[in-house]
Amino acid sequence: MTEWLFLIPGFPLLGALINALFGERLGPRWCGRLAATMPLLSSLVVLAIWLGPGAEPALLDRLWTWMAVGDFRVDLTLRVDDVTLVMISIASFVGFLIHLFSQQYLRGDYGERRYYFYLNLFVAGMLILTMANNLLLLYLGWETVGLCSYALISHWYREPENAWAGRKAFVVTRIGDTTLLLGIFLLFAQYHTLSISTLLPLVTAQPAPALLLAASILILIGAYAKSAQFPFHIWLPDSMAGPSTVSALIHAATMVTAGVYLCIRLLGLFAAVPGMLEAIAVLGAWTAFFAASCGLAQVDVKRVLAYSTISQLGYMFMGVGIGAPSLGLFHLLVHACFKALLFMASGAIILIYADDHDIRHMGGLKYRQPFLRWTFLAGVFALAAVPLISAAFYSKDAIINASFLVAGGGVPYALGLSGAVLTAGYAFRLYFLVFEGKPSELEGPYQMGWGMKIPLALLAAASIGIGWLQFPPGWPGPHLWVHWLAPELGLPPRPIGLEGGLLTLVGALATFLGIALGYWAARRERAGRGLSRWRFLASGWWIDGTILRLFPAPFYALGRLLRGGVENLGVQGLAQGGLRDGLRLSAYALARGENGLASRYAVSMIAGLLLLLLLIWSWPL
Amino acid sequence: MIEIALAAAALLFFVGLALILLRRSLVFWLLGAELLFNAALLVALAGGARWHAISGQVLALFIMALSGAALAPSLALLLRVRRELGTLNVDGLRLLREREKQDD
Amino acid sequence: MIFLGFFLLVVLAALLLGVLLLRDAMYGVVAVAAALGILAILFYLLGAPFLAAMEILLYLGAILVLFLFTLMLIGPEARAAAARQSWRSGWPLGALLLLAFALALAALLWQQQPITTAIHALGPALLGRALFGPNLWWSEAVAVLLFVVIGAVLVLHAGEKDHD
Amino acid sequence: MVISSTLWAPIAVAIAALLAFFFDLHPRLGRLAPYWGVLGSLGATALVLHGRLDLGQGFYWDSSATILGTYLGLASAVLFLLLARHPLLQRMPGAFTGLCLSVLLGALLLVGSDELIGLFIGLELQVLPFFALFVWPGSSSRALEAAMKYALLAALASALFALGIALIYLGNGDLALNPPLGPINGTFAARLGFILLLAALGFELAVAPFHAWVADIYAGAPTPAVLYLGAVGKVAIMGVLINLAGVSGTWLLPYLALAVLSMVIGNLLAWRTSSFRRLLGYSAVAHAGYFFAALAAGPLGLIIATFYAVVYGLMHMGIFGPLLSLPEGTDEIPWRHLRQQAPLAAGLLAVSLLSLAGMPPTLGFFVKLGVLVADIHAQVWGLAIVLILGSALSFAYYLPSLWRHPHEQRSLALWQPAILRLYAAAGMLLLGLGWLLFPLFLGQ
Repeated sequence: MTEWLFLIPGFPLLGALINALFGERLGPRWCGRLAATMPLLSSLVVLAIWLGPGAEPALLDRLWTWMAVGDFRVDLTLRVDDVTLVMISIASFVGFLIHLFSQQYLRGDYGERRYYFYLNLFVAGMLILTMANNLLLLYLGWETVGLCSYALISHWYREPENAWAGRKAFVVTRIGDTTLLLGIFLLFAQYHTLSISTLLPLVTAQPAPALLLAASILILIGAYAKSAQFPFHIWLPDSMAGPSTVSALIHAATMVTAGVYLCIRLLGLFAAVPGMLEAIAVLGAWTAFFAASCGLAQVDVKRVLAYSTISQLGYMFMGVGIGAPSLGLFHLLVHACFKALLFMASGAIILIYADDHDIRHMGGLKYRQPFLRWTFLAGVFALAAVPLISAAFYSKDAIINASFLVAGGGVPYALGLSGAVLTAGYAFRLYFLVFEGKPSELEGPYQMGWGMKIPLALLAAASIGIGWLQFPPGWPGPHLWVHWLAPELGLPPRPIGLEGGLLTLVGALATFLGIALGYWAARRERAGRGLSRWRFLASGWWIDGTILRLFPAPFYALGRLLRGGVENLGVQGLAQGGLRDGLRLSAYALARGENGLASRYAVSMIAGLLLLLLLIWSWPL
Repeated sequence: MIEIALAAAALLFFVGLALILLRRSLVFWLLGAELLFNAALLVALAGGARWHAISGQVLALFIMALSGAALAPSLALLLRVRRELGTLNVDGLRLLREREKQDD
Repeated sequence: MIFLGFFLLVVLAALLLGVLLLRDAMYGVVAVAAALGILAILFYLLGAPFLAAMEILLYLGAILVLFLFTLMLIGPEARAAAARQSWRSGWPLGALLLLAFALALAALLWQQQPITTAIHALGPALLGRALFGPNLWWSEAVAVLLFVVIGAVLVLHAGEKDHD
Repeated sequence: MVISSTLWAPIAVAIAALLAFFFDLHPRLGRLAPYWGVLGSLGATALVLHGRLDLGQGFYWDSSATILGTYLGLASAVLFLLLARHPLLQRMPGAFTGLCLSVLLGALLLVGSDELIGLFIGLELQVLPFFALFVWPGSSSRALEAAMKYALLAALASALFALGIALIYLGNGDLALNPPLGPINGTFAARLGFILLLAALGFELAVAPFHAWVADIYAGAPTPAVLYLGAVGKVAIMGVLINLAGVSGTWLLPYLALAVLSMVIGNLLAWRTSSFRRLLGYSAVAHAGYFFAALAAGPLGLIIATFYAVVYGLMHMGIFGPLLSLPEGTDEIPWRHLRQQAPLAAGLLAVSLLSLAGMPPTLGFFVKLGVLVADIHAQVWGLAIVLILGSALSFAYYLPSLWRHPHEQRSLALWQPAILRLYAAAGMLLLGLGWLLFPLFLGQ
């Protein structure tokens, strides 16, 4: 089995290659079909792993040595353990569903071939990132998905805002990419290896506190930038400029989870730095709360979901931070399902409302689109973690409850719980505004094909049912997940007995409180007095604006200075221009000598003779 | 005596060069070249006298013959230049030269 | 002997100055002829009687006559036109260069030892033996060259007819 | 009388040259004259190889002289073959052949001679014919002016050369190129003479600052004459300079100075000019500089310089061969016409330009690389740097000349015989893949 692992990222890569080379001949329709087939093939291979040997012990497939210079050795090794298996299942299967959805969604759009090329390349990059056993290979995948994200956000590049959003995402994530690379360098400088499986035991065996602190902070910044955590979250709401399918795949289900995944993979590293995990937990909980509060005031359907993604990712980081990485991973899985569902559904909603994103203009959609309504509602249930019947109830609430148990978990618990209230609030506010109320006149006729319905149905089923893999402790029912991952990630703290029951109850109460909040908010919104009038919340606590005002400005100023001073005056003016003008001037002077006068030529000959005569002095007899 | 011959050669050399560098007429240019050749003759003969060898005279004879040989086609060219270009002025030969660039 | 040498040098200098300053090419050629006569004497004093004779025969008799023929072919008007202005444009530059050259050479020569050798005359017989002994093939080559020059002049002449 | 076998080659060429003039007696005979030239040149090549390394009086075909002599004979033969039907040779083909053969004779004397007299005669033999070749019957008044300028300045150069020889004799008491006592420039007078020699040869090779004539002559003189001048005349001058550098002791400073001046001045002038023929002239100056850069690099440099001379000749033939097909006085390359009517010639022209610029994998790149290696080996860093900078600048004018299209509206009748196509194809192969032959030479 192991020797076939390369096929998993290989298929989408092949698809991208074929698309790039022969896409012109295939035509957009076949480009799309080809592109959709590739992740399906990948997910079939993943399925084969599930059904076959499983990933216990971890599967290793060393393809070849990429480069080897001294002790700098990069083996192209793919590694699949249980955690990875979850990730590649999400990436390939959700990726396939989104490819499928795109067939109808993007039909007739400009740049279809480009879209499918980048989508395939993205899936390949994501799979490489997750399967890499080597930090450099991981970084390769990391950069690939960053590039594809940039290209896909700017997919409708003819709109200046879209191109700007793509640039913003790229620049912000680049900061993280750079720090990640620096962190990798630091680790290599200390431990002379880039292989994760050999690095982590070394870290615990020979800790180097200062260096590990620096490296883990640098790597964490990389993860935060990729996963849009506070304060690097500013790119994600703007990235909603891309097609909804892209938001579903990249900015909800897969790429943004790469940061969480990185933290889980390098948990040994973070654990070796005292206080690091606690900081991650607090920051995660804070992000969850903060983004949820912002989501409550958005009027763009996709921006609501964007803030929700930031918030949910915060929960995942919180899970990692409190020492419950398996719960974090569980929530990652659940979130991938329901967020992909919500984004695709919102894409459909936007199409129905003729490209209007504003939820205040919507309403009563449940009468015209019952299928869409029920699937969307399933997603909203999952997001709001409605007790018992939604998956997130079993993942997110588990994280919040677990945080109550760990030492120093008070702050994360409080933030997480209030975040949960707000989450249910914005989720139901969105649902009430769009689907309830009286029908809006704006909606146009729109018929979803099977290509769109099947993915939605599958994801809706998963959003409801996948949580039943892992019931709360002490409850009857399966407890598969945590125990399955325990060999790799350990057992999370789990409240039992009365304490557990109380915590579960509090969580459920929070959800219902949130639903009430959402109903209230939706009503006020309809009346025109909604939370969206609160600039503070709507603008995301003014953080975006502040950062944009604070950081780029000095860079621009520096850039202007460099352009004016160094580039124009120095390089262009003195070096290049001076050189050019100097050459031109001397050439001109020389050409003046070539004036056709034979006697002038004779003069230059005699001058040369004089020069040679003077040289005689240099060599005395 | 050799010193005087060499001084005479230097004199011939400089006047020959001066004719080439300063005079306007092509005839004087060629005369100047002849003076230079004569300077070479003097030096060659001075060398022969210095080393008591006949090879100096042999060299001088060859130089004499070759300078004469070079003069004949030069004068033929001079005549054609006078006929066809209508000038004997060294500054008049200006069909071929670096033109000022127009596109600068 | 040394006085004769200096005398010849002074006369030569005067004649050359004349060549340099004379406007009319005809006079210039005559002055050169006189200078070459002085040179012939110098050749003789350097122990090369045959070369002295050749200087008279070849230079005065052939080369300068060639010049005179050319000047006659050019015609008096053209000569007069050429004589009207004797210095070419930009001559001070050339003069300056010559001066610099002379100074550099003089500075170099200043450091040299004088050459003091007695002079023995080497006659034509010796020269003839040298020419047709070790230098036979060079002489042949010169002969070829002279033939080629005749060819070249013929070609130049043929080209001239072309234009008339 | 026993004639040393080293002399056979020049004697054969001399006889061929003398007889060639008589082909003009009858027009039908005259048409055969170029083929007589081919015969004479090939004979010279064979005899050079035959007389190789034999002892002879005043003449010695050492390795570099053999390489150059062989090249000179072959190049001359190829050129005669190429020019046989050229319109310019419709008048007096016998004289043309004779004059060109005398240039070849002069070239052989220059390359092989061991004595200064031989050098002088060789120089005159290859300079004087150009007085007539440059103004071949039927050419324009520009050609006449070119010939006159060349004659005037060559007279000066020849006089300097004569004076130089005389001074060397005065200093050394010997006319041998390799005097028994010390290097050729071992005494003061000899050193004066040596620099005069350098100046005169620098003039013939168009080394800055003795270079000024070259662009005028390249632009004004008829193409066949310029072709012969560069392919045979200049290569022979390079041969003399190699011999001189071999015997001039360790005094490399003049080579260094002239190399730098030539590289800088040649490249700058070529960069600025707008005329293609003048550009070639200035590029010849720059290449003379590269050649001098090789000379300045000691023994290894001399070996490289030999190859450089040969490749320079080949590149010159590669440039001016295709130019034969254009009408006289064409200052720009009508690429469109050339491409359509004579694609092979256009190809050779392009390859040669790239080779002159030093684009790998052409021969021009390899010899330039060789010069660079020699300079670095001899630790003449300054020269290496100037060489690199100069080459870099040279791309700025060679490459644009490849796509600078003049306004060509009228139709243009090009001279394009079958032999030119053959020549172009062979030339492209040689310049493009000639480096495959290197092992052949390096084995020796």
